[in-house]
Amino acid sequence: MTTTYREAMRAAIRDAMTRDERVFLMGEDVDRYGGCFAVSLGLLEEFGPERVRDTPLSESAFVGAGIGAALGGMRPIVEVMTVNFSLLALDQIVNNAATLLHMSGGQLNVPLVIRMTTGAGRQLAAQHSHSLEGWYAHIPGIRVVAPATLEDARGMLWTALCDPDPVVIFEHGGLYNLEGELAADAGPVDIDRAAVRRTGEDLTVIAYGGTVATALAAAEELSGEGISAEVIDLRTLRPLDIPTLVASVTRTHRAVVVDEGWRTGSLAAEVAARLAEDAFYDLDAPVARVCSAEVPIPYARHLEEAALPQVGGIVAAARRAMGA
Amino acid sequence: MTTTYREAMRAAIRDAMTRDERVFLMGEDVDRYGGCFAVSLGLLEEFGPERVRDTPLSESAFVGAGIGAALGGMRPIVEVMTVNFSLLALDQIVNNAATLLHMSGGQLNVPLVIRMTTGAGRQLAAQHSHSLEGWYAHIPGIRVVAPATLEDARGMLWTALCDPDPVVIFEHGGLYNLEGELAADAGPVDIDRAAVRRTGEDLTVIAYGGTVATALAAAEELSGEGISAEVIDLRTLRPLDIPTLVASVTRTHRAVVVDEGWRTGSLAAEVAARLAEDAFYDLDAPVARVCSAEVPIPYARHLEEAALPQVGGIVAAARRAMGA
Amino acid sequence: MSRRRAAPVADAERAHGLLLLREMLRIRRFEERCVERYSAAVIRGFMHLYIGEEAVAVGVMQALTSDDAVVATYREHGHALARGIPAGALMAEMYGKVEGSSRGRGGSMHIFDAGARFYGGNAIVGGGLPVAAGLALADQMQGRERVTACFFGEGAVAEGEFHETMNLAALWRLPVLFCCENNLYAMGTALARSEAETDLAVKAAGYQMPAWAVDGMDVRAVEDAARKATTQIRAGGGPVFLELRTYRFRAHSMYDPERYRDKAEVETWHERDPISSFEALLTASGGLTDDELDEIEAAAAAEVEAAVAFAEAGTFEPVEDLTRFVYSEVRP
Amino acid sequence: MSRRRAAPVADAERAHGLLLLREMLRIRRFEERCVERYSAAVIRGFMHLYIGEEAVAVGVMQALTSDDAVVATYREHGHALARGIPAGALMAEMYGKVEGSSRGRGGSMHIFDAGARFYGGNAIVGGGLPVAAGLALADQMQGRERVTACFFGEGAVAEGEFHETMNLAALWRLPVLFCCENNLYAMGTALARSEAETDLAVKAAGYQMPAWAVDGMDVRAVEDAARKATTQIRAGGGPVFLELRTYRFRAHSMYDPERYRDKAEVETWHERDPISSFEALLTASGGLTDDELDEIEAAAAAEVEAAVAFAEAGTFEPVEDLTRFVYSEVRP
Ligand SMILES: Cc1ncc(C[n+]2csc(CCOP(=O)(O)OP(=O)(O)O)c2C)c(N)n1
Ligand SMILES: Cc1ncc(C[n+]2csc(CCOP(=O)(O)OP(=O)(O)O)c2C)c(N)n1
Ligand SMILES: [Mg+2]
Ligand SMILES: [Mg+2]
Repeated sequence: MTTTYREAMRAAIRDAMTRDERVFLMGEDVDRYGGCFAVSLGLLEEFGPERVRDTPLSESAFVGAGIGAALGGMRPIVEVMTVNFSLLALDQIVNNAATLLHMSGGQLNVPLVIRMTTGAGRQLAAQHSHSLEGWYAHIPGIRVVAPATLEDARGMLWTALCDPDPVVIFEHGGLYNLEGELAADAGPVDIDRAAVRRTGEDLTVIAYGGTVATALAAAEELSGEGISAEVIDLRTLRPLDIPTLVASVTRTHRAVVVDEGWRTGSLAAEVAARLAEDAFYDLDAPVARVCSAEVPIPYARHLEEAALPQVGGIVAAARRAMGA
Repeated sequence: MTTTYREAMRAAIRDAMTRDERVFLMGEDVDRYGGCFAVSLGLLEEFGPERVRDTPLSESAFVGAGIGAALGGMRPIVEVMTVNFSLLALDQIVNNAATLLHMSGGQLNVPLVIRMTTGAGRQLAAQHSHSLEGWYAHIPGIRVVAPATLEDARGMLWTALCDPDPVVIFEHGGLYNLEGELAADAGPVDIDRAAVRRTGEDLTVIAYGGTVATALAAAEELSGEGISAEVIDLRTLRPLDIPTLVASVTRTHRAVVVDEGWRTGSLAAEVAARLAEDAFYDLDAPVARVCSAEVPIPYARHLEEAALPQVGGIVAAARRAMGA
Repeated sequence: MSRRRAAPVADAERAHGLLLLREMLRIRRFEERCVERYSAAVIRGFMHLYIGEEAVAVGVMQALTSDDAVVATYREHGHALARGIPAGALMAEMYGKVEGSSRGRGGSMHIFDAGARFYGGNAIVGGGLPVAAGLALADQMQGRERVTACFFGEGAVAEGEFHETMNLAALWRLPVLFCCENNLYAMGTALARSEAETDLAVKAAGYQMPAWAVDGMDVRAVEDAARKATTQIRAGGGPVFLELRTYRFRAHSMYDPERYRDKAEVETWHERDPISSFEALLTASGGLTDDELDEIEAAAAAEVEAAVAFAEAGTFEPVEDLTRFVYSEVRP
Repeated sequence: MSRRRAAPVADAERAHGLLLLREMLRIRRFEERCVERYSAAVIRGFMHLYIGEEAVAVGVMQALTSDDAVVATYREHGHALARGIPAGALMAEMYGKVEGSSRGRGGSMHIFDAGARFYGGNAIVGGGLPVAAGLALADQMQGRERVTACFFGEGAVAEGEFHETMNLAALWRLPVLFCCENNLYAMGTALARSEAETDLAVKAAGYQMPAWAVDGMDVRAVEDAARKATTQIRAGGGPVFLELRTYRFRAHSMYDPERYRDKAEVETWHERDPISSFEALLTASGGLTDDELDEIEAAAAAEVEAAVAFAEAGTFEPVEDLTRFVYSEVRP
């Protein structure tokens, strides 16, 4: 049936709450308001205020409460409205969620799922346009995923909830209105492997979340120039599925990594470094990175567009990689 | 004269407070206690409680107050006891300190210096052993430096205070007792360039902060095996001094990057990626990374040692890079 | 005699009444035009309207001098205009033009004006409070008798930064005027659903900070409270907390179906519209004539049109300048 | 008659008095041995002693059942022992041995015991509070009549997480017993230099949370307060805040020259030593004989020696296992 990324996400939450009574949703304005991006709209009526739980503006407390609730036998889905505000809860994520299993010598699991919206592109300016997936992917003890398709929006949540360890799900704000066909019986999907979204021979374009569509559009344009680009969607940002990347680059010998994060210290840097380590002798050109410019994201549309990865930039990087 | 890293840091603070009455030190227990690592010992007696200002345990508020005080014409040195606690103030650093100049279209400067202790190695376990320099180096709008020598401990602070933009200074906890000779007239040093700490021909070992000494020890051991390693101290983590690194690697054709941060998404990943981009055709072997294991730092001494970069690991990586 | 002396006073009072009305009206008309410009998709991103809350910003600003500082939130059009930032610079900012107060880099949520000591324009709830404390600390350490007025919504009270800053300001007796704009909702969350203690003055007592609740729909009540508070603060009495009881007439932002409150409630509050009620009050007391009202409306309309024209005529910053203002261009 | 009936009660009371003393003494002796082991450089890292504060943990634990949960700080040896975690597992943990409560991965600051529902051992000031609220939320949602006791120092009161968690717990009426161990100092910072309002019960009022101050040097007073509080909480009355007034006899951690307080102050507090004063009280009331005291001391000494022997005999985790427990070994 035809659906949207937003509806797929909502279906996934509804499905999880129906399957397992230990599952509940907690976050700012998730109830009557339906969530900042209307993902949880209608769930309050269906499951009630206990399980669709509105919180005060206390990011650290309610994320930490999610950790405690998970320790206490629940399966919380904590919605942090956006990654921008997650900085206020980062201590709980880094120092508790990610470390409790280890600090307790394997005694304490934290089966917690944290969902947050990420990314720029809607002229929300410097404080509301962060892409910090790379930071989260740096933290041992948590898993990080980025659904870029309807199938993943529908299927990653349940798998994440079944995982005994904390999983952070990044939903790019630009994807909620993405519309398309989704099998009526679409269900859980793995959260371990990267996926080849388009096959190609000449070079590999690696992207995730909000930039997968951009990468595919660039591949389309490149095909017009006779350049056959393979497009890989990372899907899981921690741990990275390096074998899938290396297998592709070993065939294509060239790679472009796309990342909406600022270039320096981006997740793209890790991917590029790993490829240069594990596929060094197969690379015919430097791994190129197409990332956001090193600037707090500006409000003005033309400046914001110039700051973010675009089709043109990916195509240009691909041409350079091809030595064209 | 003979001095320690701690004393050099203290001399730098005293010097700054003497030179400029707008400078003051603010942080937890900086006054009578003398700071968690005794850096500010004696300064209270010299400058009084107004300028050596003890704060409540409110990381977000006093770091934010430092930002406001800088806007108001002061030159604050805010001491966040350790990088571990800085997560509680990260919102202020990322969303205010780093963005105000840009969000105001160039109107508002934030001449703030934030000092924090970083690193592991003292059996302080998972919550007290973070090395998050790489995260800070990801943020446009701030500068990040890591003094690894007595000269830099003595000289970087004043330069940082004179900078119109926020500067974060990372002091590795293992360095405070470092003892050595420092010129009596030692003064301000640049915070822009990396420094070659040992020259060599066969490969380049790149390190910063707490791992520079480890890298030098490894170079010494390697020289015994007839491998001549050049050792570069990054000094400034943002912006990175790439030209100095490329110049060296263009001669040596091999590089090992040492970083106490967790490997995935580390600052070492950025350095490796940049070298693979800018020195691709000069590299005779993959750029190797010697980082911390992907584990919350364990308390037990043998496990902690195994988790952190050691001389042996650097030597082994160098040998591999040499194809030995 | 007394008549003779009374007269000028009355005149001054009358003039001040007209000024308060004028200030509130120019904010109202300016934002009504913003809505229209937003619908025309010229203004983009998040835009939060102050309509219904004008008495708060206008009342508080009366107690501030040009030396004082202001820190506000993403709902700051009213504060910026009341502080004297040109309407044209605001409109141009929302157009994303170089002529905007932040050269178009900030947009509606990030209005700044160093000259007016207007420090934003902060879009992280609670994020402005520590900065305000720091501005006040700088004044205190440099022996200046200034006040820093910090505006924030009642929703921010739940944030840790509110707690940390209230304590720090009270502990160090910093010259901060905390202006909590209690419009009863944080997006869709009613105060009672986010605070165990909904009497905010009681919270201030937890920091030994003087606090009082004020009718935020009555511009004169707000001005009086603000004057009383700033006098106390300038005298070295330390920070003061004002709970300004008001109401947001429009949606939280431009995207908000308002499922969390019913029309009836909104209607009742409309009856207390700070502008129409003040108009009525002035008229009744002979403080406002129809001609004066027409003149004020005309002036506001003219100012708004001039602002739009200024914005339309503005230019876009060259894309080559994208990475300017990340670091200062001049370093010693 | 009444005599006859009174007797068993008296016996029970007497036995309980001896138990309280026994519990406090084993903590004291255990930590004295830790100091010696630390000086011998066998225990490393940060180690924070509870000496002087034993009455707090021992008193509160009396009011908890094995179903209840405990969240503590890095100063948690006393809480762990009072909760029934074997001294050997604690000592082995500080030795960094596999037989330690956290297999040697946590050390002194990170004691955990899932079976005892002892959730640490948190070394970020204020970091344990939100977790405690979550544990209580899980109980509330699952209809269990449990209490979560959350211990933290008065220094944590300045942290935003304290504020956010107090409000959340009160708003949702979560079954949390907040135990604020007010030992007057946060490292070297005296309460009056970190809080504008030093009466912590007043702060709790800001969240409409019942709160009372207790003499933390009097184990019976602590037990009574904790019983009263937990009864109220189990009855669905929502969270309670206890300010437990106590004093840290030793340095903040093993590295602290104590420049911030003078010997005289420490001396005065020593006169109120929770153990010797309780000993005297029991003896005076005939609740303790010299033989009994000797037996208790002997038992404590034996327990500590056994703990050391257990730790000494322990093994180190193989280095190959370094990256275990980062992620669960079994996934569905
Ligand atoms: C830390 C943080 N959390 C969440 C948000 C999203 N958000 C923006 S405005 C708002 C409501 C704030 O309400 P209030 O403080 O009462 O101010 P008002 O909008 O009513 O003026 C929220 C939740 C944010 N900007 N920052
Ligand atoms: C967030 C944070 N800031 C600072 C520290 C460093 N630190 C460790 S203990 C301590 C003092 C805490 O005092 P208090 O809460 O009163 O507990 P006490 O040590 O007195 O038992 C400080 C500042 C920390 N661990 N966490
Ligand atoms: Mg509000
Ligand atoms: Mg204390």
